[in-house]
Amino acid sequence: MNKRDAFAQKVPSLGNMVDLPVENIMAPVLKRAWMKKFLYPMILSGCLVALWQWCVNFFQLPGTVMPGPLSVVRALRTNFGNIILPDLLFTLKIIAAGYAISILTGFLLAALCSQSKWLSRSIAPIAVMFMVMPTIILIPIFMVFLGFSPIVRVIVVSLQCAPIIMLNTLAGFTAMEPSHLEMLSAHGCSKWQIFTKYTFFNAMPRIFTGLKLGCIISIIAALGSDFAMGKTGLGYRIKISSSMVALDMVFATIIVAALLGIIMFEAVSFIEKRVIVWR
Amino acid sequence: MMELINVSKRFIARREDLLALSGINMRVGDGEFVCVVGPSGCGKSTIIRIINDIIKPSSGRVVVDGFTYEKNAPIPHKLIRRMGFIFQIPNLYPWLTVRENIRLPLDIFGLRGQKWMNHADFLIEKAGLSSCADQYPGSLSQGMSQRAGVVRAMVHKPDILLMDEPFGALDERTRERMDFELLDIWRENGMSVVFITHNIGEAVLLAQRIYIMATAPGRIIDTLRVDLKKRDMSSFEDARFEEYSSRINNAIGNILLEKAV
Amino acid sequence: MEKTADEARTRLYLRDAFRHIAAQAALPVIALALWHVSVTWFDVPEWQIPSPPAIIKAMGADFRAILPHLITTYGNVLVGFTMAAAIGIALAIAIYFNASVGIAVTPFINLMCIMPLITLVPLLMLWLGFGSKAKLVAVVIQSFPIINLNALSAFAGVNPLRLELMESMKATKYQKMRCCILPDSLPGIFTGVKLAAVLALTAEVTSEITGGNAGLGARIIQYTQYMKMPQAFACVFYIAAFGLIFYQSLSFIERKLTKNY
Amino acid sequence: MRLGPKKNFFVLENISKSYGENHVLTEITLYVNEGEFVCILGNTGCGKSTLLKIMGGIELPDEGKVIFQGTPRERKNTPASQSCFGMVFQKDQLMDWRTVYENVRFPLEIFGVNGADGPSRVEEILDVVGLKKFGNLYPRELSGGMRQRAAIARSLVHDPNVLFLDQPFDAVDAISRKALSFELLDIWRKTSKTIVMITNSIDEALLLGGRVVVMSDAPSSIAGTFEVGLLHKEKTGDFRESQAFWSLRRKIRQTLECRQLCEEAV
Repeated sequence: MNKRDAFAQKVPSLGNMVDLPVENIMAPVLKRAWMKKFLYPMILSGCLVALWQWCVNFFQLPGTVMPGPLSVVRALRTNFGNIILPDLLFTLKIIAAGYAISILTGFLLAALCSQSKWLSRSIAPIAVMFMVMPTIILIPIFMVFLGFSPIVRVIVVSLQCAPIIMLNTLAGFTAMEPSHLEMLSAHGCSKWQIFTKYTFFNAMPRIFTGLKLGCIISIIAALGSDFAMGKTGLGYRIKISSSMVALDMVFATIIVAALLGIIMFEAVSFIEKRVIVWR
Repeated sequence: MMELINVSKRFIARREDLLALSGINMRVGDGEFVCVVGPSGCGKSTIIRIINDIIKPSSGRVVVDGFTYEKNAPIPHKLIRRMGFIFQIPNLYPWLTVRENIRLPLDIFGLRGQKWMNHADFLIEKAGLSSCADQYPGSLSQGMSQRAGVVRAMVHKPDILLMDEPFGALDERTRERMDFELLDIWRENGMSVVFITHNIGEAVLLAQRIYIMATAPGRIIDTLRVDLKKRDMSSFEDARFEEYSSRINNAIGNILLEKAV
Repeated sequence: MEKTADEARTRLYLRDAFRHIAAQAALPVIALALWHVSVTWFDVPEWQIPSPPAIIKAMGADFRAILPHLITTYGNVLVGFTMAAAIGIALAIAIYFNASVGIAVTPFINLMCIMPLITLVPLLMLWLGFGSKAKLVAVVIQSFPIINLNALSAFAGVNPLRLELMESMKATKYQKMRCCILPDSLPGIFTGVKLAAVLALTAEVTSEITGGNAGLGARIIQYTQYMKMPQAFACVFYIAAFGLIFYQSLSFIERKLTKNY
Repeated sequence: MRLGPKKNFFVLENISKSYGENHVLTEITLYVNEGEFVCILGNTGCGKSTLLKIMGGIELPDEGKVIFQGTPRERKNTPASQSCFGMVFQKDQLMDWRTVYENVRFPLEIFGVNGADGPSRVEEILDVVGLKKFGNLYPRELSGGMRQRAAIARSLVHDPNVLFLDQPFDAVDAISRKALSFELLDIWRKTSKTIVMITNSIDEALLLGGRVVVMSDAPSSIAGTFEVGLLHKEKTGDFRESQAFWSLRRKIRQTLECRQLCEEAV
């Protein structure tokens, strides 16, 4: 009886209505030898940057069409302190707040739903709807009576990111092997003991999948909401500089945003490697 | 006629060098039923995978009817078509019906004629699988899916059958029934069989010759010729059956004791 | 006796199905009712928060005005998504057949999954103008890495026993892919596909909000500027409905394809 | 031995159980005395695992009572009511995220028997099953036989009065299966616990069991009970020669296949 049957067993489960876009987002492909993981990409990206610089010089592309890597680095160095850093901090605050709120609500709702089948049957479709709908479209509506305050962006980020974390955590809590449950009831464990000693650890891989997905989606939501509104934030910086056709600034900010995304994701993966020791 | 000439295999597991097999010399005549018995971890599964060229030997070579293959010389395609492999877990593809699973080797070897399809259906009929031939393997019992695994390995008329603990996961009664069915199949088709098992009683019941292996490093410590008259239910109580079983037990036993002391 | 047993079973099934639907519908109905009551009670003006009937009226009345934008948004997402799926899976298969492609491409695709590619939208608009070309590119860039990565991890995570069966028959790489790897990795591929669907819609809507005036996102911005909230809510509802139907149809296709795994 | 083994230490009174329409167990009555080793034999799918789950308190019978030391078992099993039972399952049910030591210590955490002698208790049990050196490995690093030893250690660590085993050695290869069953026999002889074991191999039942109970196919009831009169001396030696063994084996085989062949035909 494979995991799918166990899933549909008498344990309160989501049934097959909610199939979660989850599983191993970061593939074993990443676990190749160190050589393949770091050295080859370094060399390849080095060549790409060199090629990019050569094209800009060879075709004398003007700064307004395609800035060379050197000009981007120059822009980055000059403007980082006064312009890009405040935007970065602002967006980081929004992402952190939104991510934290969605983790809290996600875990809370998941714990609640794992207790009763009916609760999970009614809350799950709502969570799927919010996961699927880009919450950026709610920004103009919130702006009507909340104005330009950052609360709107925090709400948007957490609304977009909470469902993914909740659904994954819930799937982790409900994917219990019935044979393990038999062993636990042979020891006469109470519901609380089952949760602390078995369910929590058993769900750990699924919870971290949800956290990683949530991290990606919260960054996308935060930067997207910068485009839609606001006076500060990385997204706004990119939009303004591109409308002023200052492409080296645009590229600089895009690189900063990309690094922000990578660092956040690697942080979550690092925590996962420390927590899930037994894999 | 198949022969392994001082085959050895080295694995690198967790940064230390593991000698799984050292100096294996085996011979399987045409139409002969040979068993390989040994405790788990003695490399008996590796031997059968070397014969089928799934795993390359570190040294030594395999000679089948004059064709040799070894470390860097792959097995000729003609030879592969003459071998059937049966796994311990039935390994049926859940997305194919039982009939399609059984016809899979025909598809892989490119035997597309109607003659082959009829042959497959005939085998399904004989194995009593026709009732569930069009179901999906998910709903089959362990005995039935193992039976389908055996039929699948024989559908392309191999004359060497390689079986890696095929009935290891079944309970005793179904295992006995499957053993006797295997004996009937072997008597009818006269193919040569290499049967890997860790169950000594099963080996003595089935085999004409038994290779006894020991662990670390995997090596053959003894060969036993078994000539029971009638191989059926009564042979369990045949005195010689007892004698062979205890001889194998002692051979394996004192190796384990040696290591323990 | 037989009939009543069937009757009892169907009644039981119906009761359970009804309970299931009731539970699912409970919260939305309560939310709508609460919304309606609070809007009418505090008589919040139309331009601030419209009541559900007002939204439905607006959906009906302005449908012809909203229709072209509806088509552009849905069209962009569907076309962009199918292109991304095609690129992602084809690239994964190419990487399977030729590992060196993988070494070159995979690290970048992994990074593209992590990096917020939404930041490229203004840049694309600058280069490709505000038309649907930029939006399509944004959608494809945003969703194809996830599909490719999950497809690759599904290929790598194929059940080794099933692969060993193919090995034992010396199937060619193409046969291995067709008979064993592709079917076995369907669930993994669909995981990536469903996640990419979510991201594709987000990318499309974001690029509509950032620039240009075609598409539901742009209409929402305009409607809120002219304080026509019912129409804005109607557009929100259309986007949400599309997302849900798109996602559920992908799950339905997956359940159909992998029903007997 | 404590003051003479108590009669009817563990009793099942006409237990019956059915899932929807298919009846699994019908009117099963079984008396187990203290310190006895009872083997339950049956073909696959005859509901013997369900019977053991009812005895272990995991599932509730539709009718009938489970009486332990005179007091019937209540419906809800609590750590207190379960602390005098130990169970070993077909699959070893070890928790992957705990090391072997922590897995074996799990019952002590539930039954609250830690305190000073906890760790020494775990060390001692690990030594008995021969896993002394593997205490801090993870289950995925162990072979099938060692995982099953850890499961047996886990079921013995809280010193239960009755031990239930559900085909414990099926997942293990035949050679280490024999070693494990001899080890179980030693543990039984040393600690004189009451053991109820389910198996589908007749030889194992005769080797281990003092009494063999044969169950008929579903809807199963008790088809026959056989006292295994073989002395311990014969059991440890090569017991397959003794004539009593073969006649008993043939009788059990018949009841299992419930074809009443007349005596001489065999």
